[in-house]
Amino acid sequence: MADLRPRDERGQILLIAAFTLAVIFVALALVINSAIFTENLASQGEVAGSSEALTYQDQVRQSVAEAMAYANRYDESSLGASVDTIGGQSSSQQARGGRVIDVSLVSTTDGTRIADNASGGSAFRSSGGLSDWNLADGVERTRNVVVTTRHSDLPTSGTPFRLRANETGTPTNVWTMSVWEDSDDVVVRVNTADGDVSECRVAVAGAGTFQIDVTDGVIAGERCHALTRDGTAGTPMWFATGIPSGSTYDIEIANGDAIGGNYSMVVSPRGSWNATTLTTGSATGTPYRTDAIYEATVDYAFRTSQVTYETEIEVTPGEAP
Amino acid sequence: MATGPPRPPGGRAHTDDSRAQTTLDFAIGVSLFLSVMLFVFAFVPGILQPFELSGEQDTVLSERIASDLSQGTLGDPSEPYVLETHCTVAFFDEGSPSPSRCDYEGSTIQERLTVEDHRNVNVSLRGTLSGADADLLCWDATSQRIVERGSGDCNPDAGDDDRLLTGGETPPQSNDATVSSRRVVGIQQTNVTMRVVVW
Amino acid sequence: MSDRRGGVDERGQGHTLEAVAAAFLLVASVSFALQMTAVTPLSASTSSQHLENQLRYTGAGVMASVEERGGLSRAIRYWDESDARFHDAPDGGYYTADPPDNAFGRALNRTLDERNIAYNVHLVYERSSGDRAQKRLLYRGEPSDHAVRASRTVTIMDRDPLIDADGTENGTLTVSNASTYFLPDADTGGPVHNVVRVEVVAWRI
Amino acid sequence: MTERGTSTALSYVLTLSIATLLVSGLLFAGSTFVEDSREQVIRQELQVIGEHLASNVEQVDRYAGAPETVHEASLEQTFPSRVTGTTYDAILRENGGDPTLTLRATDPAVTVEIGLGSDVPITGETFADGGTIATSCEVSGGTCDRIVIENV
Repeated sequence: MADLRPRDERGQILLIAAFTLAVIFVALALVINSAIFTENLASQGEVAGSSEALTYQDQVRQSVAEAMAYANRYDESSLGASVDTIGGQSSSQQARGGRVIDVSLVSTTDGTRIADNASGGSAFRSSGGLSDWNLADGVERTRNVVVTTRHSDLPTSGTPFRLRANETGTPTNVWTMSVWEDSDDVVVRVNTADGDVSECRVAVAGAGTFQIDVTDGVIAGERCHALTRDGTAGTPMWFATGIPSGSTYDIEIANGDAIGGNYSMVVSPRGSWNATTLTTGSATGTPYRTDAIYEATVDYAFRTSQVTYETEIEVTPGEAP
Repeated sequence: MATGPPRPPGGRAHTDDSRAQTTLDFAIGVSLFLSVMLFVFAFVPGILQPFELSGEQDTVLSERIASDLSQGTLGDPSEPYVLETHCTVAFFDEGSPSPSRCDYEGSTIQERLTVEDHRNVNVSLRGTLSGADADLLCWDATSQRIVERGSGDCNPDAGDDDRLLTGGETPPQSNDATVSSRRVVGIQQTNVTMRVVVW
Repeated sequence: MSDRRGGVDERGQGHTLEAVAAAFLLVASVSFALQMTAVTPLSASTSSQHLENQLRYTGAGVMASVEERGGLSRAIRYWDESDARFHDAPDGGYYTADPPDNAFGRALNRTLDERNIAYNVHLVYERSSGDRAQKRLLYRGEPSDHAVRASRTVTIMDRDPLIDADGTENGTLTVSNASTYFLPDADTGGPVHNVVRVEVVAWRI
Repeated sequence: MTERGTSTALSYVLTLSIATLLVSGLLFAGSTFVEDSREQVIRQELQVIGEHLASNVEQVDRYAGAPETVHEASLEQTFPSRVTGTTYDAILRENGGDPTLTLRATDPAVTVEIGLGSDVPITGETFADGGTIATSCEVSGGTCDRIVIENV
């Protein structure tokens, strides 16, 4: 037999094994690297500033609402200047954070502010002294209806104070809010135009004045579900629910003598106030009306390197949905 | 120099036993290689273990659910972090269909969050409404108000539709592979903490 | 003395050498692989970044829900005219241990102190000259490097009243006519008094 | 000839075959292990990227829902263009009222699907490769009709 190649030519198998293992480990290193990157990617939060676009829009909405309240109370023409100042200061503040903010007033809708803010409060009578009277006719929208009163000024359950909104032309279609006091609880009952009744009872401590925010459904800081959601089906309801959205309604007060304090609301359109029962100047003790801004439309833009968000927001503070 | 046995050139006298590589050398070589091989095989899975990826996306999922619930679904996107009471309470009412007015559909938590049904999720509202420490919250149907579980008026199994504000399976206490995200939200004029746990 | 036929014996040590080379190659490849991957002690735990994201949302959530009822604006105007500082704040003029006794303070206490998160609250506003100023509302110490900032801007109008200790609006004092109030009128001509940015810097202790 | 005669050839063949067997076995086991863990990492990475993209889509949906009129709403995020060596793409499709986001890797065909809320306005199908993906609203008349994803 021929002499085969001697044993030493075994072909360095060990080296090849080591080499293959080496290749495998390097490939594995690549995989580990992307695994680590996956974990890094997983722990990244949202895109920088993406949720701030909406929170900042909410802040702009509230700032413009503050400016509108000021304009309606003191100087109606000041809204434009206020919004520009808010826009200027906001963008300089946010520029530091790499955000570009742009706020500008586009348009306003006129309305009328009806109020009786005699100091120390007075009965809710008309300027002519009527206890049951009409405040406004043909109203399309109402916002920020607030009644400020005290326990001592509230009627007992006998003849509660009533605020009504009935559909123009068909008075039977009426939304009524009745307020009275029952052993230290403020009770509010709402009868909507489509026949639903719901009631809420809020215990208000102390003898001081407190606010019943009718459109927001809050009494002295406590939520009153009767004003924001009817008891049975749980569907939401608000001032003048049940009156078809197309038609207008009249606002009336019944039994105004029974309650004392102040109230104010803003209605639109501007001419809907009742000239016989409301005065124009804010003479003490008598309900009056002044021109007011019902709604402001504002252009809002929020930009960062990754987010672009431009919208037009309508600011109507205190308007139920 | 004494000459050893004559070494014929290319002579056959080189028997294999005179290979000069004693079995000892071979033994050392192979043992060294094998020991390194064993070390490597023992060591490599060790470095791999922390990167055995499982459930990495749970972190992002719980953040997504928490942001979606707190900034849009249970409230209004124009007013983030403020929840609307009715839809929030109805969200935790598993089994009954979702109210059409609310921004979610389906009857189980998974359907309402649009995650796959096998995914384990728990959403709960906690807060300190009275007293010192936070507790699970509960909807008291009689007073239409949100109260702490510990307070007297919360009796979820007493027939009147009081309800504990927690939905989905209960998260396992021991299992550490859960990811939880928290958001502070406002509801009924107060602040509570919404906690989303995914595992 | 090499042997023309590649004698078998000289290569003896070659085998062990080969094994050693193989072993070396193996260890070299493992160490190279390790060097290449960004294996850091923390790389397996991603929780710290996740927790920081939570803190940012917490701060934003507290301020959003408090401001829904105007609580933030009232917290800025919660000023004691005679003491020239926030109501019953310590001498430094800013709160330290316990937060202010108003809606904002209670909300912070309920949500942040509850989960032992330390926080500072600063008010950033603009002076009439246009440059930026900062005032501490609540200060609890130097934030750690994992601190997270959440901010919210609030507009204060010229005739907004100051808030008394019990939370009710002061009848006479407003932000404009109060002599010791810290917030200047940044827009002297117009109705806006100042746009204040409330910053909550929170960190885990 | 050495006394052991054929045994040398036999031992020679034996060691050679065992060694090659060992090496090939090693190679095969190693590569399948690498392939498997690579596919697992790819799946995980696609799911993480998918979740990020889904939260971007939901964020843009909230942008659209918040104000009365929207002029523009878009959000972009930079994702890795290759996932463990393979390219991938993302498809946002209406899927008949139940919108989903599908991510597909090319080399080992890995597909990941993420469900979205049915109220998210998505019609038809839009497509984006890995890398910087912008999620934006197609706005007409002040409302966001459709959320799309595209490469920037």
